[in-house]
Amino acid sequence: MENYIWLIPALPFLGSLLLILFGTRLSRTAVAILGVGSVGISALITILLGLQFLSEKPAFYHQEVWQWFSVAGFNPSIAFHLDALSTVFIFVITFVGFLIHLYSTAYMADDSDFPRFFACMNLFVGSMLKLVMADNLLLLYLGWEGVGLCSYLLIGFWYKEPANGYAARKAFIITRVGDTAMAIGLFILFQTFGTLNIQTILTEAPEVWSVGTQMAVLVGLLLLGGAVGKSGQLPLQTWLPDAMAGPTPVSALIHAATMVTAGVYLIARMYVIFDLAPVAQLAVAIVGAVTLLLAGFSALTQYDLKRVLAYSTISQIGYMFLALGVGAWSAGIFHFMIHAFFKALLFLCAGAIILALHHEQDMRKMGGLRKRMPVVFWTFLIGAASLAALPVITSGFYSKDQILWYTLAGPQGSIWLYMAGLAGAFITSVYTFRMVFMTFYGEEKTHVAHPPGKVITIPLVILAILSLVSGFIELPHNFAHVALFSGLMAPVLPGITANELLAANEWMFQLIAAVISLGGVFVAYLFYQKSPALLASIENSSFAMALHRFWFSGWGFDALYDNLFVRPYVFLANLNKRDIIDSFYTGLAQMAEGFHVMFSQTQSGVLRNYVAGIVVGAIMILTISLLL
Amino acid sequence: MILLWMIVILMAGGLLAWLSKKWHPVLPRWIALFAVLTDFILAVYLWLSTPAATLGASPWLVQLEIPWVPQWGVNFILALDGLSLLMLLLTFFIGILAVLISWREIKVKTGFFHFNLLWVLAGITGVFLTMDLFLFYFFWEVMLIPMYFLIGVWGHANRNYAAYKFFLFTQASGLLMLLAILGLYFIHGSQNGNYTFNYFELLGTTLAPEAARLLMFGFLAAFLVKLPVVPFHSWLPDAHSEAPTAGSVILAGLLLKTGAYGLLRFVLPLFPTATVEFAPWAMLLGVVGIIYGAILAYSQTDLKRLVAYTSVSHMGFVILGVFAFNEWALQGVVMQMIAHGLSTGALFIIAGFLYERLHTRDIGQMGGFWAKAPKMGVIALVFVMASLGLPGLGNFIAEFLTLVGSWQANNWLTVFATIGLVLATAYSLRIMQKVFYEPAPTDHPLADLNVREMLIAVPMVVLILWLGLYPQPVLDTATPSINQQLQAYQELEVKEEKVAVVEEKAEEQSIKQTKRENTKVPL
Amino acid sequence: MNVSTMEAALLLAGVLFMLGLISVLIRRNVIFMLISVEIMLNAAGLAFIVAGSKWVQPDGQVMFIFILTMAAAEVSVGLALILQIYHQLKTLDSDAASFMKG
Amino acid sequence: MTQTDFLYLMPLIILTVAALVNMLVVAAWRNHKIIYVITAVSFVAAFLSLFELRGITAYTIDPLFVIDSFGVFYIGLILATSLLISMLSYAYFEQREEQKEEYYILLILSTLGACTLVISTHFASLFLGLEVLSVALYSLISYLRGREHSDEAGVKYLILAAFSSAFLLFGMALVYFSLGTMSFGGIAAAITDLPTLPLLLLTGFGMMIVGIGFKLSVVPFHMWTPDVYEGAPAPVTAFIATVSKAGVLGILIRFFMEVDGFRYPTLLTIFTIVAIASMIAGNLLALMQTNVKRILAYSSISHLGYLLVAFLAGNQMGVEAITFYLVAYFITTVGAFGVVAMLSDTERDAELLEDYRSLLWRRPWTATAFTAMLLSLAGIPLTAGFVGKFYILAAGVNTQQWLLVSMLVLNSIIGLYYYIKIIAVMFQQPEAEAEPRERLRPSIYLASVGTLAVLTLLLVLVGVYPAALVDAIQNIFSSAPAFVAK
Repeated sequence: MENYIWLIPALPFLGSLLLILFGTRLSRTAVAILGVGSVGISALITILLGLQFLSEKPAFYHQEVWQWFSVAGFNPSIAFHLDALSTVFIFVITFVGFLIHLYSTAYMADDSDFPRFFACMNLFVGSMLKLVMADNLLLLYLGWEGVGLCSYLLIGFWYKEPANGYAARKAFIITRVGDTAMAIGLFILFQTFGTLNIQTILTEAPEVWSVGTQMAVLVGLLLLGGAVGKSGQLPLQTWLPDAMAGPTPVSALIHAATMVTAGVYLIARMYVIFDLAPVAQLAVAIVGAVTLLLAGFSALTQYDLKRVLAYSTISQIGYMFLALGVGAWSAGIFHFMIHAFFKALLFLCAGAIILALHHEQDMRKMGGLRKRMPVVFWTFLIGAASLAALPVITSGFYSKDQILWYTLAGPQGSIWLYMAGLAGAFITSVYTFRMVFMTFYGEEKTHVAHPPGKVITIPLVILAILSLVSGFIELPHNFAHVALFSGLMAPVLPGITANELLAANEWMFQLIAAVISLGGVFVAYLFYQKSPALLASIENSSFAMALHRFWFSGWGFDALYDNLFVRPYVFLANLNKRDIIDSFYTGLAQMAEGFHVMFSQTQSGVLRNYVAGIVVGAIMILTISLLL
Repeated sequence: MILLWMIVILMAGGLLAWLSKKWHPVLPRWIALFAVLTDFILAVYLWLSTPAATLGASPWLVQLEIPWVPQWGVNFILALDGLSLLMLLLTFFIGILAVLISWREIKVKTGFFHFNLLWVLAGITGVFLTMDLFLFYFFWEVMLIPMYFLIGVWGHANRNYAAYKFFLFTQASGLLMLLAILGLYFIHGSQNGNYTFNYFELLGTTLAPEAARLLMFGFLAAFLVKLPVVPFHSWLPDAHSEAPTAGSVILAGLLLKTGAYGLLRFVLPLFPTATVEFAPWAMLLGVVGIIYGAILAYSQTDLKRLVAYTSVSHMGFVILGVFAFNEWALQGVVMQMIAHGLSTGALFIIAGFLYERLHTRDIGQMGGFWAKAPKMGVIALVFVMASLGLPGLGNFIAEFLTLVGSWQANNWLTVFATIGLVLATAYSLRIMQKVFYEPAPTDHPLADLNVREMLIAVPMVVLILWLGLYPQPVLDTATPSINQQLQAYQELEVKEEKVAVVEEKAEEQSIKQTKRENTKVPL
Repeated sequence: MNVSTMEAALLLAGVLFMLGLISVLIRRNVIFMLISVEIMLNAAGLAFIVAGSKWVQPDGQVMFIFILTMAAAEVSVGLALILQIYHQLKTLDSDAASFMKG
Repeated sequence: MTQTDFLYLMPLIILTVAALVNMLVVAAWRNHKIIYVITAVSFVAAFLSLFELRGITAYTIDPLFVIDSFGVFYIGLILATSLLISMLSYAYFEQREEQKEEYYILLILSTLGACTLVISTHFASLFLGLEVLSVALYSLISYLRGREHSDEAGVKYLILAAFSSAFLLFGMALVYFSLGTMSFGGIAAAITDLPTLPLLLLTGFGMMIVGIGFKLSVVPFHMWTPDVYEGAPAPVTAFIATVSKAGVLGILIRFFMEVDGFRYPTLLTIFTIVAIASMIAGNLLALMQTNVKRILAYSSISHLGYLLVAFLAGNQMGVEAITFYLVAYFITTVGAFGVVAMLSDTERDAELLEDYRSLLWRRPWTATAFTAMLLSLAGIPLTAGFVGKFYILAAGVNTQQWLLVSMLVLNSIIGLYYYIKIIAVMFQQPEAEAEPRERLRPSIYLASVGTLAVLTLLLVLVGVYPAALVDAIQNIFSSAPAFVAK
C-alpha cells in the first residue's frame, strides 16, 4: 500500500489537469465524476493506508517520487513522508474534502463555470496534500503557495464582482507576507543545516542549537510568521473574513477545515524548533490567546452568517495555536481534526441555507428555518453544539477541554492564558447560539425556495455524526481515559504531563468549562430568543454602538493596514507613475538641446563673424603657446 | 564549425528573407521560421548529444578559432559551454515564437522585418558564443541595430522616441565597455607582450586594484544598462512598450539576458577582487531594482509597460545573485534568465494578442475577458503566477535559489529582496484582476486563442512547468560553466582559509603537491 | 643690414599684417575685405623677404613671388565672385550674404 | 631633374597633362562625356602609375619632395577618392544647365594640389600644393552660378581661406626668420638642439596651426564649413570633405613626425583643446540640424576631432589609426554625398531632411546604402567606421589619454542621435504615395549607382574583414622608418 502514497496527491492533480484541459468539453456529470471521483479515490486510498498504518504501526512511510533538483548539496526531492501527524491531516483533507466535493456538485449545479470550480478544488486538494505530506520544507512551501493560489482563485471565483477580486487579492497578498517570513526562515534553516529535509532538521537541531539560541528563536518566529499568515491569526488575520466572498463549499474546505490549519501543521511539524525556542513558543501561545479573544468578539457582532463562521474559525485556530504554544501538541492537532468536522458541517449547513434563500447571507433576514429545513437545523445544531463545546455529548467539548486543561496544568501553562481560553469559550457559545437562534428560530423572514436535496444532506449527516462521536477517541483521564489519538501521535509529537497538584482536581476545571459553555448558550437564549428588548437597550447606548462598530470591523485592523501600508504604497506608486529617474535622462537630453541652440547662435552666416572666429582662435593659440 | 553555421544560417536566412519578399509575400515568414527552427534543432541536438556527465573536466563542448585580424590579436573564436548552450536554446526557442507571433501582426515590409529579426537573433547568438572580446563587442553592437529597426519601423505610436532611447542607452554603455576591453587588452599585452582579445588568455591578467576597478566599471556599465539595473533602466519601459510584440519578446526574453550573461561570463572571472569589493553595492542595486521596479509596475496602466517594469524587478534578482558568488545563487541566476525569458515573453505575447484584438494596451479599457477567452485566461494566469514566483513554475526555482545563495552573502539585502516577492504579488494579481476579472467599462468582442496562438502558448506553459518541477537537466548543463566562473572566488576563499590553517595543513599539502607532480610527469 | 634693422623690418611686416587683419574685421564691403586680405598676404611676403635677407638666401624672395602669383589668381577669382554677388544682391555688403546659417 | 625624378613624380605629371589635355579638348569640342572619360582615365592612369612605386624606400627630390610609402599611400587614397567623386559627378552635372566641362579640369587641378601636399617636405611645396588646391576649390564651390547660395559660399570660402593662408604664410615666414631654413628636415635638425623654442618660432608655429586648422575645419576655425558644404554642389562638398582634408592632414602628420612636435607640451595642449572643442562643438551643432548637408558638415568637424585624438597619440599606432580612419571616413563620406548627389534634382540638392522622408519606401536600395553610410559615420559594427573608431580608441587608450578618449565616447553618443535621426526619417512609413520626381534616363545613373554599390560593399568589407587594410597600412609604416615614434 505504501507504494501508492504518491497517488494520493497525484489523483487530485490529475483530475485538475484533465478538467483544465477538457473541462469545457465534458458534460456536467462527467465533470462531477472526475472532480469528485479523483478526491474520492484519494480518500479511499488514504483510509486503506490509514488502516494499514494503524495495524502496522510503523514510524513512518517514505516515498521519493523524483529528485526535484540538486545544486551544490541542496537536493530537495519530490518525496512524501507519512507519519501519524500527516496521516491525520491527509485523512481530514481527503475525507472532508470528498464530502465537500460531493456537496458541491449540488451546490454549484447551476453555475456556468462548473468545470473551473472543480478544477480549482481538485488542485487545492492536491496542493494541500502535498503540503502535509512533504518530506522537505521546500516541497511543503510548494504546497503552501499552491493552496494560496487555489484560495485566491476560489475566493475570486465569481470574478465579475470587483469586491470578490479584491478579497481574493487581499487573501493572497497578506498570506504572502507571512510566506515571506517563512521563506526567510527557510534560508536560515538551510544555512544552518545545509538541507531542508524536515526529519534531518528535526534530528540535528538539538545538536546544533541549545535551548534558547537566538537563531532558533528567530527561525521559530519566522515560521510563526508564515503560520499566522496562512492560518488567519493576529496580526495577519484580516483576509479571512473577506475570503467568505467565495462559494460556500470553498469556505468550508479551504477557509475552515484545511488550508487555514496549515499554520498549525507547520508549527506542529517543526515542534523541535519551538522546543528549542521557548520565546517563540510563548509567542505562539500569546498569538493564539489574543486571536481567539479578538475574533470571538468580532464574531459576536457580525450579521453575515458566513462572516460569523469565519471569525469563529479564526478564533478556533487561536485555540489550536494556544495548545501548540503551551506544548500540548497532540491536543492542538486533535482540536484541528474535530474542528474540521464541525466547522465544515457548519459551513455546509450555512451553504444549504444560503442556497435555499437565494444567496441571502444576512442573519437578520433569516429566521424560523427550523421547520422549513429540519435536516439542516438538526445538523447545524449538532455542529453548533460541538463548536460551543456543550459538555459530554459533543466532540468539541473533549478537544477544547483538553486544550484548556493543558493551558492551565501543562508545564508551560499559565493562568492568564487559561483565563483567555475560558473567556473565549464563553464568547464562542454566545455567538454560536446567537447564530442558531437568529437563523432557525423566530419568524420566517425570507421564503425558502427549494429545500436541499439528498446530495446536500448526506454530507451534512455524515459530518454531524462525526462531530458527535469523534471526540470519544480521546477522553480525559478521569473520564474513561481513552487516549487513542494522543497514543497515535506519541511517536511523532512529544507528550505532555499535567501538573500533578492540579491533576487531582481536574474534574473541577471540567465543570467550570461546562458551566461556561452552557452559560454562553443561556446568554444567547436570553438576548436573542427570550427578550430581544434587553439586547436592544444595551446596544443603543453610544458606548456599545461604538464598541459594536469597532468589533464589527474586526477591531479596525483593516483600516489600520489600509492607512499604514496600502494607501501610502498606492499613493507612492501613483506619484511615481512616470518614473522620476526618467526625468533625469530627459533633463540630459534637454540640456544637450540647449547647448545646441547656444552653439548654433555662433553660426550666424555673417562673414565678419567667421573672420572674428578665426582671429579669436589665433589669439587663443598664440596665448597658449606664449604662456606655456 | 556547427557554431559558425548557427550564425551563418541566421544571417543568410535574414538576407534571403529580405530578398524573397519580391517573389512571394509569405516567403519571408517561412524562410525565417525555417532558419530559426534549423538552429533550434541544431542546439537541441548539441544538448542531447552531450550528456551532463561528459561535461566534467572542461566545461567547453565545442570550440572554433579562426584568425580574423591577426595584427590586433583578434580571433574569430566561438566556444560553447553549458551556459552558452542553455542561452542558445532559449534564443532559438524564443526566436521561433517571435516569428510565429509576427505571422499576422506584421503587415508592412515583411521581408525587411524578418531580416532584422534574424539578425538580432544572429547577434545574440554571437554574443552567447564568442570568446573573443573584440568579437563580443562586435556582436553586442550588431544585435542592437536590427533591434532599433524593429522598434523604430514596426513599433507603436511613440516608437521613434523609444527607439532612440534604447539605442542611445545601449550604445553609450557599450562604448564604455569597449574602453574597458581596450584597457584590458593593453594591460595584458604590456605584461607579457601578447596583445590579444582572446578571452581565455585575458582571464589570467593580473591587474592592479585601481585598474581592475575601473575596467570592471566599464564592463558593468554595459551589462547593468542592458540588464537593466535601476537607475539605468529608463530605456526599458519605453522600448518594451513601443516595440512590436516580437520585439518586446526578444527584448525581454533575450536582450536583457545578454547583460546577465555578460556579468557571469566576463565580470565575474575577469575581476575577482574588484567584484568582491563592489558586491554589497551591486546587491543593493539589485534590491533597489526589485522593489523600485515592483512599485512602478504596480502603478502602470499600459499593459506592456507594466510587464516591462516587472522585468526591471525580476532582473534585480539576477544582479543580486551574481554578486553573491556561490553556486546556488548563480544557478538561480541562470534559471532566472531562462524562466524570466519564458514568463515575461509569454506575458508580452499575451499583451500582443490583446492588442491585436483590441488595439489598445490600456488595461483600463480591458476587463472581464475570462468569460470571453478562457484559454487565454488560463495561460495568462500561469504566467502571472510564474511572475510572482509561484512554486512549481520555473521562476520559483530561480528566485528561491538566488535568495538562498544571496542569503549566504548578505542577510539584510536578502530580506528586502524577499519582500519584493510580496510586491510582485501585488502587481501580478493586478494584471489578472484588471484584464480578466473585473468587468470592462466598454464591452469588446474578443475571440479566444486560435490554433496558431495556442501553438505558441502551450509549449511555453509546458516549459515553464517543466522548469519548475524538474529543472535538473538545465541545472546540470549549467553546473560546469558556473563552477568555472566561480573558480577565481573559490581560490580566493581557499587562500584565506589557507592563511588560517596554513601550518596545520602544510604537511598535507606537500603530499598533495608531490602527488600532483607525479601526475605531471607523463605529460 | 644689421640684426636690429631686420627685426624692425619684421616688425613692419607684423604691423602691416595686423592692419590688414583689423580692416578685414571691421570692413563690410567685400571688395575692401579682399583688399585687406591682400595686404595681409603682402605682409607675409615682406616677412619672407626680410627673413631671406637675414639668412642671405634667395628663398625668401622666391616665396614672395609665389605669394604674388597666388594672390593674383585669388583676386581674379575673387573679383569674379564679387561681381556675381553684386548681380544677385545689388550690394557689396558682406553681411547681406548671410542666407546660410544655423 | 633626372629621369628617375620623372618616374617618381609620374602621378603628378599625369594629372597635369590631363588638365592640359582637357583644356585643349574643351577649346576644341565641348562634350561632357568625352571630358568625363578623359578625367576618369587620367585618374585611373595616375593611380596605376603608383603601382610602380609600391614598397619603395623614401626617394627624395631635393629640396621640395620626398616620395615614400606614406606619400604613395596618401596619393593613392586621394586619387581613388577623386575618381569616385568624378564618377558620381557625371549624373549630377548632366542634369545642370551650366557648362559642365571645366568642372573636371578644376577637379583634376585640385587633386593635383592635394597630391603635391602629401609629398612636400618644404614650405614652398607645401604652399604651392595648398594654393593649387584652394584656388581650384574657390571656383568649384561656386561652380553652379545659377544657384542661390553658391556664390555666397564661394566668397565666404575665398575670403576666409585667403585670410587663413595669410596666417600660414606669415607663420612660415617667422619660422624661416628664426631658423633660416624652410625644409622640414632642416627645421627638425635646427630645433633638436634648442632647449626651448624661441618666442618668434612658437608664434610662427602657432600661426601655421591657424592656417592648417582652417583647412581641416577644426574648432575654432570651423565656421565656414556648414555654409560652404551647403552652398557647394554635392560632389564638390564630398571633395572638400575628403580630398582637401586628406592632403592637409597628410602634410600635418609628415611635418609633425619629421620635427617630432610631440615633444612640445605647448603644441600638444593646443591640439588637445582643439580636438575636444571640435568634437563637442561639431556634435552639438549637428544635434537638431535639419539640413542634411549641414549635418554632414558638422559631423565632419567632430570627425576631425576624433582624428586628432589618434594624432595626439603621437606614435606609429596613432598614425596607422588616422590613416585607417581616413580610408573608412572617405568611403563613408563619398558614399553619403553620393547619395545626396543621386537624390538631387535640377533645382537644388537633396539637402533637407524632408527630402529623405520615407526614402526606404521610395528607393529602398538608396536608402539602404545611405543607412549603411550613416551607421558607419556613427561607428556601428559591420561598417568601416566602426573599425576606424575602434582603431582610434585603441590608440588613445594605448597612450592613456583618458580625457580625450572619454570625450570621444561622450561625443560618439551625442553623434548617434543625429545620424539615427536621418535614418529614422528615411524609415518612416509614408502617409501618402509620394509623387516620383522627374529623373534622367536610368543609364546616366549607371556610374553613380555602380559607385555607390562599390562603396557600400567596400564599407562592409572593411568593416567585416579589416585585416587586409590594416596589413597594408602597417606595411607603409614599417617601410618608412621616419614615422616610427622617436
